[in-house]
Amino acid sequence: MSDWAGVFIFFVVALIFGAGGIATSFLIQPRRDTPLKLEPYECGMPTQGSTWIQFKTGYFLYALLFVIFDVETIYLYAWAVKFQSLGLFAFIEMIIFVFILIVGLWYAWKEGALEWQ
Amino acid sequence: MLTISLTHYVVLSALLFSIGLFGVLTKRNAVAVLICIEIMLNAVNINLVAFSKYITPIDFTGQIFSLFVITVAAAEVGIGLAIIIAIYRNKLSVNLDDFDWLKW
Amino acid sequence: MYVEFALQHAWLVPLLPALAFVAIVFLTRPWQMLSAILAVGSMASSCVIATLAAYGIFTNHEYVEKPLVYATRWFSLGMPAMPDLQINVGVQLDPVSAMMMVMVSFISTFIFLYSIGYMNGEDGFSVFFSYLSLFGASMLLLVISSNLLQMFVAWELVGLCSYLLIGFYTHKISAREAAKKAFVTCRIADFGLLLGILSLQIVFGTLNLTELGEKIAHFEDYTTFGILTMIAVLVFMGPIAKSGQFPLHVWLPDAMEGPTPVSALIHAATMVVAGVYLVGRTMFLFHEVPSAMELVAVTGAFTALFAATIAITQREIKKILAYSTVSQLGYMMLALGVGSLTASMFHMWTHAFFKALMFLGAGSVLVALHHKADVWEMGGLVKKMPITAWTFVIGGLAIAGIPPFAGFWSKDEILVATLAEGHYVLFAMAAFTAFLTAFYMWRMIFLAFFGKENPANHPKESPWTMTVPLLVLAVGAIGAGWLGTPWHNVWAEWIYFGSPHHAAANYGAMMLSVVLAVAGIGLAYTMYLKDTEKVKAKAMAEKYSTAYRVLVNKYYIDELYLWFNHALVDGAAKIFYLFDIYIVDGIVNGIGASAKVTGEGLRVFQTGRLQNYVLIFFIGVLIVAVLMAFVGPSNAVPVMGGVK
Amino acid sequence: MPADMFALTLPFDPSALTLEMLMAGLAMLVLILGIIVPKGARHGLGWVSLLGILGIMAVAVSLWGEKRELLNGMYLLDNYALFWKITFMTAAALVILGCMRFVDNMGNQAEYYSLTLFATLGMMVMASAGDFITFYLGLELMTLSFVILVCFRKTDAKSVEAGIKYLLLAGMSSAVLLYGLTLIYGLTGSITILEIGRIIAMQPLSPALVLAVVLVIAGLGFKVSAVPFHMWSPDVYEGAPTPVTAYLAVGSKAASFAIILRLFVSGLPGIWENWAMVMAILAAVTIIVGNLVAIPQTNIKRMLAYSSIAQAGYILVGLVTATEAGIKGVMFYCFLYVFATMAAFVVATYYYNVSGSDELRDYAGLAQRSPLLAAVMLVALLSMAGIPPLAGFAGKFYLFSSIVGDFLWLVFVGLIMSMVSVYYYLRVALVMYRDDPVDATPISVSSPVAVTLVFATIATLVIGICPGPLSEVVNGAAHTFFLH
Repeated sequence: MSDWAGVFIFFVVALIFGAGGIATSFLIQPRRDTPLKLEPYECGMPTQGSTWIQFKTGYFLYALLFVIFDVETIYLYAWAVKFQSLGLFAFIEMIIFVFILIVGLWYAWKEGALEWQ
Repeated sequence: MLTISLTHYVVLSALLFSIGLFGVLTKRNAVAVLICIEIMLNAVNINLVAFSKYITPIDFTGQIFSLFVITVAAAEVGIGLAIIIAIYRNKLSVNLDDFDWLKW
Repeated sequence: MYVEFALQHAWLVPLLPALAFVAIVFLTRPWQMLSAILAVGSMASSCVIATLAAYGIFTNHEYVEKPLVYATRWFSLGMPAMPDLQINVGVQLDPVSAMMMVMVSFISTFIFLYSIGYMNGEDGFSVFFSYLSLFGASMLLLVISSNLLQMFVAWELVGLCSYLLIGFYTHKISAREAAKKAFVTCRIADFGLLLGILSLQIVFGTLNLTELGEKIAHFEDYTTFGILTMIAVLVFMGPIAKSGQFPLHVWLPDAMEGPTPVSALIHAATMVVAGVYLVGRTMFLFHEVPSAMELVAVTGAFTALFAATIAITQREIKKILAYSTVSQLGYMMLALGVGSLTASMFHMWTHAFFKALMFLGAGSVLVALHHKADVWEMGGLVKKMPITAWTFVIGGLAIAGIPPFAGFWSKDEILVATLAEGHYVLFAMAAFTAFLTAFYMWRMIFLAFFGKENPANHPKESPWTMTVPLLVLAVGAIGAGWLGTPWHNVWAEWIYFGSPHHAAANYGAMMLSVVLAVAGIGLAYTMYLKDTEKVKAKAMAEKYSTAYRVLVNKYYIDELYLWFNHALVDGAAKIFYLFDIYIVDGIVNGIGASAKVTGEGLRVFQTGRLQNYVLIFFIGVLIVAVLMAFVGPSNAVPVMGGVK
Repeated sequence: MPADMFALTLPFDPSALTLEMLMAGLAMLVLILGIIVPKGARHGLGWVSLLGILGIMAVAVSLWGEKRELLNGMYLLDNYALFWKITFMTAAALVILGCMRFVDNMGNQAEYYSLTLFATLGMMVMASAGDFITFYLGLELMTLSFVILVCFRKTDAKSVEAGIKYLLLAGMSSAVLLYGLTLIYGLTGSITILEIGRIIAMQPLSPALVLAVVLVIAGLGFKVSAVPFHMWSPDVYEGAPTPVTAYLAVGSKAASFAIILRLFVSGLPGIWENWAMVMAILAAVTIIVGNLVAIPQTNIKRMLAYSSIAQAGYILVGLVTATEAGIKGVMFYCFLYVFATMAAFVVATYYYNVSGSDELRDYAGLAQRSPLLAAVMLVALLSMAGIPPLAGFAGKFYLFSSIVGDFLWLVFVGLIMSMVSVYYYLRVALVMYRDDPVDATPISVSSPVAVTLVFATIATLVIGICPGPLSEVVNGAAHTFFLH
């Protein structure tokens, strides 16, 4: 049975790690929910407005497109390194692969994702 | 002298996985949860690469697998961010605690 | 030639009404009369085919000895564990099923015809006929089934139809409750039946009635002999509920909430006799297990007596009839329990005629009096409704057991059979029940049809669609019993289990039952007709007020269920308050309610919070891990091994 | 430069991938058509997708009996995989045909249909997957397509909320699944399922393998929504647009079962004793919880969600013994489950279009407004409840008869709970048939929907009354499963 100890320890630790953190903070947190206590800072100027600083969503769209085309290079690298030995079949495969991505880009373009709003 | 063995990688991966899990459980921000899931996936990648190196050093099965995992993770992040934008437009919040319309 | 056709195509018998059902639902619903004609026509055609087939069976002695079975494969399992498991659908024709087929289709035809008059102008006229057709079809399917699974399917269909029909007046809350009660009670019991059927499959590897009969007769595996008892008891659970035996009879009287033709159909020809029929069909099983036979006999006799005592004090015409049905079903069970398939089926046959007759008569009265059901508010109806009244009297004579009416012969057969088996206590109970039957039936007849007219009523005779069935059934109620007179018992030559069993005429028993019947009628006459002010009746009720109240309240069975639940609720309030939903339907609904409450409880976990879900997910992982670790190879396989 | 550089040498035979390539091509075509075709004409895309699927189905049928293995067992084409592919495509075809009007109301038809097709492609890849990479790619293609479909009505807060929940939970569960898979890879040095099966059979059981199997069970249990990994499904089912819910409930679940069977029966039979009991318990708990929680539901989609959890429990039963009979039961049940579920959800979709509500009480008197919708719903629900002679009964019969010998208690659990399930299924029937409608105007059912419903209902009836032929086909398909 000792073999199994490792598995249990793993789970127990995982559980304690996850649940324990929440539980501890719940147990030891002081509960004085006065408006003052709920302020981010107890002294100084009262905060005004949201503390969130937001990017324009346009950035997100670019980021999304970038991520996708960035990942594409993983495959292009692997293919490029072995280009010579892989031969025509891999070349055709890669053309299809890029074509599919281009359709995606075409779609994004058509939908207006590339225009700055 | 300490040599780095497979065990170290596996332990690292397990730790990373647990950290990611902890984040998923505790973070209130949807983007942060998404990031934590990525951490879990990266734990998987570490496993894959380590196993590939130590157990099947001749073929690169694990490494190729990890490439696919990375790709899929990227797609997941892409979709996740897009949804988060949409949900922000709906609710003006990305706090997961606010997403409990659907229950019971 | 026709007979040959009918024998080969007996599957048409249930199919025709089923087709009528489909046609009415999908095509002819907007045209009421057409729908009704379709229903009646299909049932009448079935009746013709059934009669021809029965003629073929009865005239050919070969079939009496050995059932005519033709079956086709429904589905089979191509698997190593049970290589030869295959489920058939088929038709089994032997004297018992042929008789039932004729009875069901004949009675149903006339009840359908009657319904045209009765349901005239009601909402959902066509729908009603579609349900009726489906009901008839299911019952006929049940009757001709060649294997138990098919029978179970039909059994469930019958239950479903009864649910639809009892609750037909959907605007009445009581009707909906009654429908639910009927359905839930039967389903609980069906669970036992299903387990029994499953066990039969596991133990004997077949569900075909003929094969089962052979295998069980040669079942000598004494190590697992107890299993037969268990199976028999499980199988008997289904009939207990379906045929309204004590203590699951509670749904039957409530089922009166449906339209009267439905009551007639349920009580006379279809649903309730299904239980008796099932026991009759699986006689080979019960026959092997003496203790199960005892159980059947005692349940039957007790139910007969018990229901008869309740019927004495009831006031609503249909309630009285309902309890009389319960009582008569008890007789049939008693007959089965003492091993006389002949007597049981014979009584079922005669009972179908006179009970259908009386229900239809009651329906006729109810229509005339605008659904005023209390017999004390009737009186003197014989002058305004002669056909209804006199046919009802015939029914009353038949059920009371006055020769030469039908009920006399069959009841006599049961009494003789009980006596022949040496069950003296049961015989005494049955004989006393016969007295009570005569009494309460004639109490009702005297109160409703004779005596002083109630000036508040303006009855008039019903239309021909209603009276014709009454007349036809009255002929049946007179003559149906002549098939089985002790001197020339054709019946016993056809329908028997094992070998033909022909009890010699027992004049003593015959005399006794006539005397008892006459005494019962006489007592009813003195108390309710001669004594116009009903002084004696009231005095009796006052003198034995405790007993009277107990009877009026049906032995407080419903209240007992109610009390049982309340006791639970009060006694263990905090824990058991969960059960406090629909107490009236007792334990039956308690199970439903507890399922519901558990559902509510589990639902609380569904908080809608994503992270709670993640947490539960990982707790699940942990639990699965523990399971995997502890449920090692050694104890992985059967925790509760197979029955075999 | 070598002379043969441009010689076309194929490392494998691509014709084995015909179906997948056709499906990918169809999905791309629909997407491109969506870009080219003007907005007004895009409702024709549904028909394009439908005809395409039917064509691919015809090809799939013509491939019946083929048996190939690509790249050392990375990709398997056999009757087993073909049967599943046909199942998925049937579901896709039904959902497209039945819910066209709903999609037209939603807009963005091109995206919707191409994503549906991509999801189908993912499922088809899963059915053929012979190693972890193929399996993972198929799974994620399906899941991610579904995530987008779930939040397709992006202005509807419920839909988007369901989407984010599904994405995060699915991402988390696939991380767990992957972690388990990598452990198996680490222990055996292989990612090919058949090879893993051979290696594990020779190894003694190690704790790490147990951990790996637990994580895999959790990850896949999530996909089929087995209790306690089911928490996502009611929320997601309720929030998603109804056609998506339908396809999610059917397709995603069936595809996951296809791969679970491959993984557990081909890959892990060596430690069957260890996971059989766990599967049995999971099945029992899933059946119990699914049915019980379905009882108090008031939203029809939520009720169907819980009912589909219970159905997943029934299907899991077939996995427990890891025998041919069990596999056959799973395949049979999944196939008929397609029809019953599709019928129920298409009715729900159509009725939502008319009444704008998914609440059970708004179904009052549906039988008077549209007998067809009510009858189809009734048949579908009764089939799910396993009332003979409908298809669900035959399916349950096959499933449970595979375990009658060793796991009799599970049979009892299944029987009792299917009795309980009748309670809430009939409640819907009661509301539809007994109560009076608030608004009694008849509902006219458009012909594509009527065709879908009638087809699904007839299939349910036919499979129920005469399960023989389908059973033969499934037997053949289940048989090829063991021939690799």
